[in-house]
Amino acid sequence: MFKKILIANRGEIAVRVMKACRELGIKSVAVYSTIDRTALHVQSADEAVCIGEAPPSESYLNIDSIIETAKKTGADAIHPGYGFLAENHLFAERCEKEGIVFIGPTSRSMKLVGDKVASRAVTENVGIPLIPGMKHKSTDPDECLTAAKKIGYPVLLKASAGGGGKGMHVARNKEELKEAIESGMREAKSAFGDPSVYLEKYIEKPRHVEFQVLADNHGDAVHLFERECSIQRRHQKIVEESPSVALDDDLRRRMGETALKVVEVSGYTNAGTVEFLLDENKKFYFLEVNARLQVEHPVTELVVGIDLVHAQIRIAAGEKLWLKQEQLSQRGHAIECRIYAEDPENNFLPSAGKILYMKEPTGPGIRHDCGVYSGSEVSVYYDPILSKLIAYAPTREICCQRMAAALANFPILGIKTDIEFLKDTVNHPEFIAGNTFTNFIEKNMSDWPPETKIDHLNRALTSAALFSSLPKTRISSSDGKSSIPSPWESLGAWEIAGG
Amino acid sequence: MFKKILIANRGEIAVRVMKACRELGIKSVAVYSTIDRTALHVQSADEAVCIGEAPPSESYLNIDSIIETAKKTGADAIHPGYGFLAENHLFAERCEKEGIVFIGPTSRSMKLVGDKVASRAVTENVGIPLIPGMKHKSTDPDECLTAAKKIGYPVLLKASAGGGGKGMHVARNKEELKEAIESGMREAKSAFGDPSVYLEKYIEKPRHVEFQVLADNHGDAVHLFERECSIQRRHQKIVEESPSVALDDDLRRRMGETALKVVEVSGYTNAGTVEFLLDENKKFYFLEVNARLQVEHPVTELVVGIDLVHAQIRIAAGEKLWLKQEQLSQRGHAIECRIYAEDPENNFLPSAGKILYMKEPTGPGIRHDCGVYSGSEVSVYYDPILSKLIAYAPTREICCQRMAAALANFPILGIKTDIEFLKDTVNHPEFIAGNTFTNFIEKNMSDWPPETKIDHLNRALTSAALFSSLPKTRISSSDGKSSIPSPWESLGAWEIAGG
Amino acid sequence: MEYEFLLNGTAYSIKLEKAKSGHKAVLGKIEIPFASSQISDNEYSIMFDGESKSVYIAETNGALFVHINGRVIRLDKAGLENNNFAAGGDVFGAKDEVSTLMPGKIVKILVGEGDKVTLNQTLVIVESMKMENKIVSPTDGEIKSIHFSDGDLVEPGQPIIILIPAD
Amino acid sequence: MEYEFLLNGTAYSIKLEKAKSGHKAVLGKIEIPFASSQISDNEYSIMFDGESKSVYIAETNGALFVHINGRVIRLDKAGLENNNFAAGGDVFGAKDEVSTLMPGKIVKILVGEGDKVTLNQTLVIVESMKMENKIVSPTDGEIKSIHFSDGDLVEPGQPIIILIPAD
Repeated sequence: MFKKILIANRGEIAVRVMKACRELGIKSVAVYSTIDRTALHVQSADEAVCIGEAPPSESYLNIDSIIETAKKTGADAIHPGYGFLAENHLFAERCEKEGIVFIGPTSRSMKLVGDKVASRAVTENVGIPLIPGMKHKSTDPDECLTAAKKIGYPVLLKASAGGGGKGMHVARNKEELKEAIESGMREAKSAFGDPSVYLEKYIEKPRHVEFQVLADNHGDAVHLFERECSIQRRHQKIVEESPSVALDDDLRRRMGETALKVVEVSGYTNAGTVEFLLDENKKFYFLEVNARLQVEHPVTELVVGIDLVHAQIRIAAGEKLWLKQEQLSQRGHAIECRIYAEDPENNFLPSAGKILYMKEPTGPGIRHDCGVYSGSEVSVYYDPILSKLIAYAPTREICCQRMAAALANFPILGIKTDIEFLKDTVNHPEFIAGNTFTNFIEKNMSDWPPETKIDHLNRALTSAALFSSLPKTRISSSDGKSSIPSPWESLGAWEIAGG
Repeated sequence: MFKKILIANRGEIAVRVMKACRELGIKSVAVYSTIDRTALHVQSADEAVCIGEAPPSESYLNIDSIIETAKKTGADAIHPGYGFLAENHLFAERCEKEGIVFIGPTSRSMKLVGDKVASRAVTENVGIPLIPGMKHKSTDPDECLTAAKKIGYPVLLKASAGGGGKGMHVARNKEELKEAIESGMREAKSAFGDPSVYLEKYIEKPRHVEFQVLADNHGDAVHLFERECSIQRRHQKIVEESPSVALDDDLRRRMGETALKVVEVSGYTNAGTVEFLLDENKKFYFLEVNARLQVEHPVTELVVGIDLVHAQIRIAAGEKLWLKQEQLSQRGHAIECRIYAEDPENNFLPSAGKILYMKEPTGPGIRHDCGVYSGSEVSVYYDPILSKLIAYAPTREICCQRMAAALANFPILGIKTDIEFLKDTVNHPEFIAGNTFTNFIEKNMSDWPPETKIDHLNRALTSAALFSSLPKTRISSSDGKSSIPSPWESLGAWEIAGG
Repeated sequence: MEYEFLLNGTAYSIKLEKAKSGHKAVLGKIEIPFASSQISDNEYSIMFDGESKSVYIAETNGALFVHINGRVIRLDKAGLENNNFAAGGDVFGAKDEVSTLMPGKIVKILVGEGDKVTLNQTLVIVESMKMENKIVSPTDGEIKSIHFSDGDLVEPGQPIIILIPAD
Repeated sequence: MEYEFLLNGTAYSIKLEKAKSGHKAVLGKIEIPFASSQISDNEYSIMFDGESKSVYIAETNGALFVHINGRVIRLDKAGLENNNFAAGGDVFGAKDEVSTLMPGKIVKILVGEGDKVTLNQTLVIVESMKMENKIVSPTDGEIKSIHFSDGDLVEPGQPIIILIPAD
């Protein structure tokens, strides 16, 4: 087993991986950018090394600096988390070259599944159902327009290298497509350094259903059943659950087998996710493989009763798979809500700033994977995810109520978050009824937020007056940290961590 | 289903029950004593009513005041939690008379199982294995001494009405027994109002294994497998786990069947626990039925995947049991550590005072059922339990590591707690090896605490100096609440709650 | 004690007074009796006619964030200018200005000086946190002046475009 | 800056100084280099030769509670008398006094004035939080005086019995 793992990430996922390392008796190394010096992931590690300035390209995407740090600290493996370098096959390849274990798939299979067009080809050959679309990626608008005509509107434009909805656009006619191509290519370039895009048929009112898989380095693989992630804004998931209300045992079995076939033909190893679209007639289409640990992995952990990060590490260390498909089963229901620093009243625009006060939900069936704390600064430089709230219960009905209750008592003050929006989502009759389609938010939440009731406003005003009536000393410390900078904020010294 | 439930308890269990009420769409009413006005359970309820002064006899044991409050607030059911009135059959009977549903067994079956001597008689008839002991309770020292001679030393003396180890003493000879009888009867009198005690054979090096049962009001019952609770100090559990390493499938099945037989012959309903001693030769003896929700119920919830408080409420509301024995199974491993305000270095003497700072553990597989917060006062009047930390993992090994890691990062400052002691317990090779017998602590922890390492002391001193070097403003607020009393602490007004 | 707060520009004045049992807040004709206990610097347990509520409050630069019943209401202390965007403020530019709420990079300005524009027409695309955000016209009108070019970095509140509203 | 703390009666003196990289603490001959960031009033992230540690600290009446590596160490500021039992202090009575650490009720006093007693002999039984606690003799010696009777309530630190230690 590894002695020391470097976590090439930040926020809640870095903290979560470090906890797993501790549980496995492995030392952890945090890397951080200059503005993340007091970030939670830095506090959670056994060692912490500053690897560059705030812009991701200079720190969390800085391959040389990260590899050098791994060597300097004697880390024998690197966990990439999600985002940043997690699906960068050049980084995986570099690790392989440097003799550092990359906790994830091989660079070869990552490269294959990372290229949507190439992976379509491979999977199509073995008869895996696909959405009609372009045969190859393109940077030529006219080519796209011609293809769109053949496929038929509406069409979905995606960044070829993309993920997480970045660079994704729906176009219902030629004009919309022209605009979409232009900004889609721009976004693709800035997010992934590759402007190529491609087009496919846009499926109306689908569900997003994905299967978690685990494959060892010895040819053995299992799937851990599905997650439904249909609740999305800006093409990005914000609520995920398992099981999906849309699957019966037979469909579940067939999709699971398909997922394992995808793993097989792409020679995929370690933890991965096979994404499908499920249409209204229960017909499913393979979308892509996410060659990483998913943000929403906890719902699978709770329903199937395993630890996916432990599994990633053990598989990367060469262990043979200890799970047998027939021993695996789903029990109960889990829902995850992603807590983002963003403003649902303003097109989910990211919100940065200082968290003046936060109180984490706790109690039966509640799990909170958190990357921030009262007093931490949310920067504009990184993805605005703050934490993930996960609820588990014997039934979906209770799980919805448990989640709603936890969200209702989860104050984060000082920045905008989607907490209230999420609460009203899981409380929505259509959500409770399981009518979860990818258009859920347009369809059901467009009139959000509800108007503020006068009683509620009056109580808020009363509370504000009460708060203001208190001695100033107390208010001055209502902000987690005093304004007086500590004489002991000694910065450069952190770098001795690596030494 | 009930509209409103009064929770006749305080601390973590009251909070936990209130959360369950919210999840089931039921309003909750907190009752509190004058010194508990700012206690967490008061904040967690929809309504809160002060029912008397700090001494339990005037508040949490004050049946008239509680019944009156239930009527005043329109509560149609009462949940007693554990301790206080939970196993007082007169209270259950009073509820029945007043037409308020008592969430627990009927007063009749509670009275039966609550009287150890009577319950021995009933169970013995149907061939349930018992520990040799006195045939009836007694208040006559000489009678006890004669009985002890017949049973043979060592003997265990218990309060007949007792529970939770109060009034329990081991005597290895006549002299020890004399002393034990005297103080045992005193403790029994003050704790339960009944000085009667009784004697039984003391089994050396046993394991404490108990089975959780659920029985509806229609004659159907299931068991939810075992909890092992062998780690005890002062005859009180501090670490509990499920499954028990000592049980194999056959023994588990036989003990489960025995537990259900006990439930049947005593006409027991709702949630209960059947306690056994398991000796070194895997022979088990029935001890008693705990006619309440157990402190350690969460380990069962995590391993079996159900919610016991929801189950209690639904059963009390008259629902037929929705679980079938053959559908129930154990998955993974769960450990609970009880966080007490006490001093393990000083014979676990309770510690009262203000919690200056507390940070709750969170993250994968961690559940914290908590009754306090940074700034709350721990009073000398009540049981010193602060919270319960529960860890769940796929295997016992990982579960131990997860629990140890969580305990290591769980600061409670200002009062003594058993957190460090618990951490060293679950880290102990003998615990990890599963050698958990009721004498575990005498045998393995007598040399606790380990000596403070000089490095550790130096770092603590450095930290203290650093802290002291900071501007006083900050230190003054290191204590959760300012010393200046709020001009708005308006006390009497709380009573309008009931109106 | 009397206090004044702004909610989206509207001012509310509120008095706290002793009541026969506990205290009351007076808002114009409305009276709200309450009783309270402070739990910590940022947490209060407040009793509003028979219901006990946990209320969480924090303040920065005259902006109060009040969490009650699972909703956060931002109230600004009257008489204080507050443009603290970093603290999550949602102050919108005046009707004749186009600015952004987040620091970012101007990807493309879609209009020229003198152009006629209509309400909600996309004028500028700004990228923040890897997301493109369209900034739309707050009004029908005409472009008076443009103060940035494609590729420029822009700070919250800086006017990117000045408009002449049509009336 | 120099500070002095007491741990179980032993005094430790410590200086904080600038070091070439970050800072250092000086305890007699020992030098401990460190770098730190404050996370909140009670939480610090401190780097001790390459290891980053979360340290939690709170103070009350001159008693500092320091949580590091999963252990709490209580340090008392030198020069301050601290008998704050309510804050969990563990101050033991002098050798010639018998007192309790917790408020409670005296259940039974087992000795009389003039009795000879031996180290760890049970002298008094006090009930606190429903538990009986035996209070034992801190020394061999003789009972000089008894200041309470069965059933009395007793506060922490109040001498229940005065002893004449044997020597």
